[in-house]
Amino acid sequence: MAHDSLYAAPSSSSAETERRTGRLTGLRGVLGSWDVAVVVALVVAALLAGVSVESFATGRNVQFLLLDLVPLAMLALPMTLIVITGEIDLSVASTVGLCSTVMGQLWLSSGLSLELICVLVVLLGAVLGAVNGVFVTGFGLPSLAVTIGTLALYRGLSFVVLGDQAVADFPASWTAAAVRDIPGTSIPVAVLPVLLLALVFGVVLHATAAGRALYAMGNNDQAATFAGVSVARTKFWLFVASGAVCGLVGIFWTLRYASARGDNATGLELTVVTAVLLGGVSIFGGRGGLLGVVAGVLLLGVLRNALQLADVDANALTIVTGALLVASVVLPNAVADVRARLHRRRQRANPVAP
Amino acid sequence: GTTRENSGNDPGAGNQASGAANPDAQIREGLKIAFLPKQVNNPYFTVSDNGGKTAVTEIKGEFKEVGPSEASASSQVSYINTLSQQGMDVIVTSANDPNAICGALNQAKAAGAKIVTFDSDTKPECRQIFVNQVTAEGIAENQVKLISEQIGGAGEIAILSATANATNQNAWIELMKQQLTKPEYSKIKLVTVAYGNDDDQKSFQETQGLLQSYPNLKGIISPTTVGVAAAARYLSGSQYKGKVKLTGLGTPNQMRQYVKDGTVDAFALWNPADLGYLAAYAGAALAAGQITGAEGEKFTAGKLGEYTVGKDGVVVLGPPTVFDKNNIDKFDF
Amino acid sequence: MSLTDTGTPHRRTGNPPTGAGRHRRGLTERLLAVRELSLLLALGALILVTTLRNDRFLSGQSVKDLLLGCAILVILAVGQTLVIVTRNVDLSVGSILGLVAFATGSLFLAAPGTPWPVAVLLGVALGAGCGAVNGGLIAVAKVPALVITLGTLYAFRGIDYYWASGRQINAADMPRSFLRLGNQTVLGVPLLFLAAVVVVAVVGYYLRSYRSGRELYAIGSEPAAARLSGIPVGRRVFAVFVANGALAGLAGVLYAARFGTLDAAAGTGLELQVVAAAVVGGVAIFGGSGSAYGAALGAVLLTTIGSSLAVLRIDPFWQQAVVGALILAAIGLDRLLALRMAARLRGRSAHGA
Amino acid sequence: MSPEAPGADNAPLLVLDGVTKSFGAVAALRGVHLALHPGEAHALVGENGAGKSTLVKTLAGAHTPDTGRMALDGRPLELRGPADARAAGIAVIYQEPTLFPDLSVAENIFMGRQPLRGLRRIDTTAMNRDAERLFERLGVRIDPTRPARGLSIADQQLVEIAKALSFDARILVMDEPTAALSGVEVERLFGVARSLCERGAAVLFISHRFDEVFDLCQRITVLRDGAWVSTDRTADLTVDEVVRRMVGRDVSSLYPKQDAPVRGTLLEVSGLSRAGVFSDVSFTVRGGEIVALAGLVGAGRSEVARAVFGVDRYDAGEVRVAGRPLPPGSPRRAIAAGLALVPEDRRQQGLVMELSVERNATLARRRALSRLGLLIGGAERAEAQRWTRRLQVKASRLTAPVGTLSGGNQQKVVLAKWLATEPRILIIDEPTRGIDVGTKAEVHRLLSELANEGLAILMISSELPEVLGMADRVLVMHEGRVVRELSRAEADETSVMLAATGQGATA
Ligand SMILES: Nc1ncnc2c1ncn2[C@@H]1O[C@H](COP(=O)(O)OP(=O)(O)OP(=O)(O)O)[C@@H](O)[C@H]1O
Ligand SMILES: Nc1ncnc2c1ncn2[C@@H]1O[C@H](COP(=O)(O)OP(=O)(O)OP(=O)(O)O)[C@@H](O)[C@H]1O
Ligand SMILES: [Mg+2]
Ligand SMILES: [Mg+2]
Repeated sequence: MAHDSLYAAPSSSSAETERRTGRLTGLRGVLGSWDVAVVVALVVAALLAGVSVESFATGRNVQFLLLDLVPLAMLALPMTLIVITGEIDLSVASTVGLCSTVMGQLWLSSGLSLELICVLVVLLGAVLGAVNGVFVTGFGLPSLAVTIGTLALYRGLSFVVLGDQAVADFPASWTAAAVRDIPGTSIPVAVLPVLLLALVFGVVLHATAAGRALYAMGNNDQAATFAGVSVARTKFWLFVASGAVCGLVGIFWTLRYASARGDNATGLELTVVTAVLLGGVSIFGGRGGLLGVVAGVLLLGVLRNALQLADVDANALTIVTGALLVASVVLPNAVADVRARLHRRRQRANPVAP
Repeated sequence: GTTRENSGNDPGAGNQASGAANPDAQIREGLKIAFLPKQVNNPYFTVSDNGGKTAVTEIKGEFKEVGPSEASASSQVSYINTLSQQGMDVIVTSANDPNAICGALNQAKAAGAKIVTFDSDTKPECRQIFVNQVTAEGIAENQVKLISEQIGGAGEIAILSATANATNQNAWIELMKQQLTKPEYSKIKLVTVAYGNDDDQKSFQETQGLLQSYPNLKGIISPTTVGVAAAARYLSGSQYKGKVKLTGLGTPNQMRQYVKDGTVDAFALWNPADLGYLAAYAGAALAAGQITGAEGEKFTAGKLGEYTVGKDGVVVLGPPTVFDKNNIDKFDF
Repeated sequence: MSLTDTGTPHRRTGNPPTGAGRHRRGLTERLLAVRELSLLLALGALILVTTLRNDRFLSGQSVKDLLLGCAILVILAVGQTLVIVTRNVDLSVGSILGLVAFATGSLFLAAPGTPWPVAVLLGVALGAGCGAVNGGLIAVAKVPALVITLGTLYAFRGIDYYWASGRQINAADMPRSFLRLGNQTVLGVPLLFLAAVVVVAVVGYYLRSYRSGRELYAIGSEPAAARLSGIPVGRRVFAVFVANGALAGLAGVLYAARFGTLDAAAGTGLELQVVAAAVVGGVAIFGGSGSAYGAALGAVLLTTIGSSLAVLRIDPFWQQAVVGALILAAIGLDRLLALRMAARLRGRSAHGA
Repeated sequence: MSPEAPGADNAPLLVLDGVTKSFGAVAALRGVHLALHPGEAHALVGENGAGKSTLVKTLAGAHTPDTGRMALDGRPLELRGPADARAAGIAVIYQEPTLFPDLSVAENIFMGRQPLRGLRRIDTTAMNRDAERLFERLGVRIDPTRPARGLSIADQQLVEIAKALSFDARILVMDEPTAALSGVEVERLFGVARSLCERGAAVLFISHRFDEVFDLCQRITVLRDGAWVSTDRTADLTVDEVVRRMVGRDVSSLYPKQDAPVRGTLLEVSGLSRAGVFSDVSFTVRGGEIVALAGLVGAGRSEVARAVFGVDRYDAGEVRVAGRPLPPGSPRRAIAAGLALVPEDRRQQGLVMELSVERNATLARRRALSRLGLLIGGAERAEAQRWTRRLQVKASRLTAPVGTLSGGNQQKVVLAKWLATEPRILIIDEPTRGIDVGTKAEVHRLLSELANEGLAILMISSELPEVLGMADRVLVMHEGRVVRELSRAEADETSVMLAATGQGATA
């Protein structure tokens, strides 16, 4: 997604700028910022669920909830950065699938040690990400189209790798480790690497020169180039990072479910994108933050878990996810619009003397 | 490092039934029995879960059906966790993956739930009872027999399966191949197995591909409800109608039209409602302590009568029903 | 004061204009034609290779199957083209199709005597209604289409699931006259395919030859400029989503007629295929260029690949991978063409042309 | 003074009365009056950010005024959108070109008004023919069937002009249409505008070039800080008077460069070529020196600058900075080596419109501002403040998106961004395009100061007075080659002009 936004080019129309700034200031006035709004929504949802849904606020449930969220959270981190630069990676779930089946195939037939296999799988993920990166930055193709292509390609390859088999005989010590808790708590160990990654991505995005460059290129990659940002190189490495994280998720997925198969993580890409957008990242790039995304991931998890516990139909869950996503983009704009209209009316009522 | 050789895995550590069974134990009222199909929204499971509901109502228990809207193992895991969190007495499930949901099932078992699988099994050690709709041998025998009768005992046939890694289908296909080695089928040649991914359009296309690739094809076996319906639809609208025979596993409602218009002579299926019904009873029997899942134990499943637990905790519903022009109108599912 | 270059010949930025009145195809159009031609060639090559391996691939039955198989995707891809050209995207088409298909089935269950044209109209109307929800949210609340339609992808599907609640509607529940729509042929050509051809022709011609059609390209090419030149952007985008919804609705009804067996999962995952067809057909994902003809050819190509892989008995596991590779190849080709055109434009405007 | 004064000889065509428009806290227009008379060209002048473009957009229906009335032919006029303005016969050329890159030039011109044939279908042949006729009237040759993508800024501006002309509008509004044009095109444009006036249309013309204003217009309205200051007949005004009203004080419109000691060679370009764009370009720039790159629009000056800076690749040649070769194709290395490039197109190349003034000002310096890889917020702000203050950027806050600033103020932010990198070599492309007189002098003073501090400055400019006033040496380019080098003493209007048009060139 290039700097020229899909819906309306920034800056070129001042009406548009007016609306956007209106939205920003409006939000800042009402809620502080979108990040804060998502965090508040998360806290409210968790409190409500804790009070009204039986057995929500138990250690075991927290463990289940967090374990379910690990892949989503991991994938959302690099996705946030990619979307901020104005690109998108729809191939993440397929990359996870391919990494998982390759891990299974290697374990099944290569005789290599599992430690080595894990390293190889992360490398494989990075390579798959690099393929996306080459197509997007090297050949200058739109990432949406490229990753729809690799979405199909990688998923297809993952069926080619393992065919109709499922590899399931991973050592029990490893599969157990994937779901183990931090001693003395009901928080899964797997949360730690997620936190670490979140910290790394957060610092890079918000507190480094590279992070600034990401926002700049998300808004206007030409201006970023003129300011000495290596746009292509940065995006390339982001795709590589995304791929490597997919490799990690592939390993986690395989071990957690003790099963490597071609259809692992099918359809996860849409959930990841949902979480990122819910977290306040603009699909056109240039806007959003990591805190919001992490809160968005948790919000999604809490809602799903609570609704499941409350025996809400899976179908209703589908509707809720969709509605949440729509609301997350419509509401802020609606609020800003109403305020702008009120403002104008006030202005009309008492005009400035010439 | 950890390699496959030294990892010390012991696949197929049989089902260890704990404690002793008490055949005379009473099923208490208010048992919480949950059905977790591969996917809600799948008509087949709607029917079987309703069978389960009938049974649960008979024993005055609490019935509940939950499940993911897409057939994936990972979302099943999260539902199993929720169910064990809710303190279910019995979880009756059909596994999307024999291994992936094992961990969650074991956790649920540890939390006190009894686990029954139906339709699609997990590894035996992850559940107490598997209610099998029919033995794999039974299916294979039945399907091969049906097609052989229809094509006159000679000619090329093909199989149109579901997804390439569907456990059931693969087991059946293996056994069908064994059946075909029997002398009475020596003139029948299985040319290929195609996969329709349990997707209507894909199955349709695959059927089309089969007929073009194998001009001498005489018959198709499609042991999956989606596949057989799609194949029937293709055949009924093509020049091959009635010439290329089709059989498989399908529901009477889906296939009625094609049986009547002569596309299909006969096909088979068990009664999915009975399957759910039996699974619910098996779960209740487990919860009551009438059985533990050990071989040879007996329990009564309401209107279906008495069943015996077989090897590895498997209970078999019975032989499949064959549907044809004469009897199809008696069924509605 | 600025530099004055009195006395120099006019700066040239293009070819000297040829005589007025002579019909010329613009550069812009010629590029599109090249794109469509390359698709046709690819399609031809594919059919040729498959036929060489298996001559039944071109038998009457098989061609009929091919045409039947691609009709629905073609209709959806054409609708999607309308949307993508305006720099939007509609990911909810699969869900709309599913919803409408199930609704059509339910209609026949509730009122078995309904004549089929009524069913078609109602289906199209329901689809248009769904499209209006999308378009309304996007145009009124001014939010990106990708996000909104990702949301309604879930929401419409959820409603569909909820409604169906695991039920299935079978061919036997629908009148024969309706089901025949899905299979009937006119002079050997399936009715369904004819419907698709009509849709392609109408939309394709509209996009090329009508002011409002051209305005869609303008909107996609530079939305802010479109607004400043007085194009009613909001209204056009809304209309485009309604039209796409209506086409998805039509596709849903045809789906019901063709497949006969309906549950709530009809059309799941179709959205990516549809977008892929449009992209393969040369519709630029960022709007402003592409044609309905190209998108239709893209859809035909994708379906043909599906069939020919099945016919060639290529390991089914490879199929998805091939489709993915094809998408990459197609957008790569587009890029190549664009680069060559850019180079040509530079050559033209170079000095002393 | 009433808006119709002085001496309205005919009834005004269009009247704006008490128009107010604010963006949040910024009052862009405060009770502005304007009356456009048929057959007259009317100039609107004012400093950057005075509200000229806002007024234009209000006239165009793109902005709804907060208060105030508009009247056309004495009847109240309410514009709900650009379409209404068109319907009312108002044609607008915006300050920034608004073309559709994917569509053909002809379609760009006639969008929404394409000639039709039967069944309301578009008549492409007629459309292309009409476009050709328009270009003939303007005396330029642009292929109407080519896509608008890839047109140079000047050509884009010409297409915009053709578009506005095609309306046969009663009111033609032009917001700095000449900023990117050279003499011929400006003359042609004026010719067309005059003939429109003769046919009874009214023209509203905005420019920062007073020679043009005085050449074309019969009346001049001055805006200051969004408020109406005066409307007078051109004949009653002098340039100095107009400037005083605009700025509120006296300014010298030019600030000649002070002589600075010339130091060692900092930038050395030899044999630089890029196929089809420029060839065999060689020159040097020394510290303390301002070298101007002059030439007609399209001569390839910007391309050379971009190639030197590493944004574009080149096919042959070498760039040396202080004796060391600069690797091609990497703006990052160029910045590290001490180069800065103020690009010609601030909207596309200079600024990230959605980011704040502060972020933009420090964007090119973000690495230098971080410690151990982490950015320090305070240092960023201080740096931004320092430069925006020095350049007198008018912005409500430093955290406001830079897109909300007026054109000239945006240009200052671009300057701030590059000066903040403390370069040794400053390449500056059209430094004062769209900048008002007061600031222009300020920019010139600044450039002179920087040269004094030892910077090597390569300045590209299409404004001859600027070139003659500022440059120590003038390099003249013609069709991609440097055809002439003139010392300060040799350079005058004639010599530069002759070389630029390729006559009497002795390279
Ligand atoms: N969309 C907007 N949002 C907020 N402020 C704006 C917007 N557009 C213009 N402004 C502000 O309104 C004022 C007038 O701007 P305008 O663009 O009309 O100036 P101008 O006279 O055209 O200047 P220039 O000569 O530099 O083009 C400026 O202070 C500018 O920052
Ligand atoms: N985007 C582009 N695509 C193709 N050709 C271009 C493009 N931009 C410029 N050119 C061509 O490159 C040559 C020089 O370009 P340009 O007009 O920028 O020169 P310049 O001397 O810098 O003029 P300016 O006064 O506009 O800065 C011209 O022949 C022009 O037509
Ligand atoms: Mg302006
Ligand atoms: Mg230039």
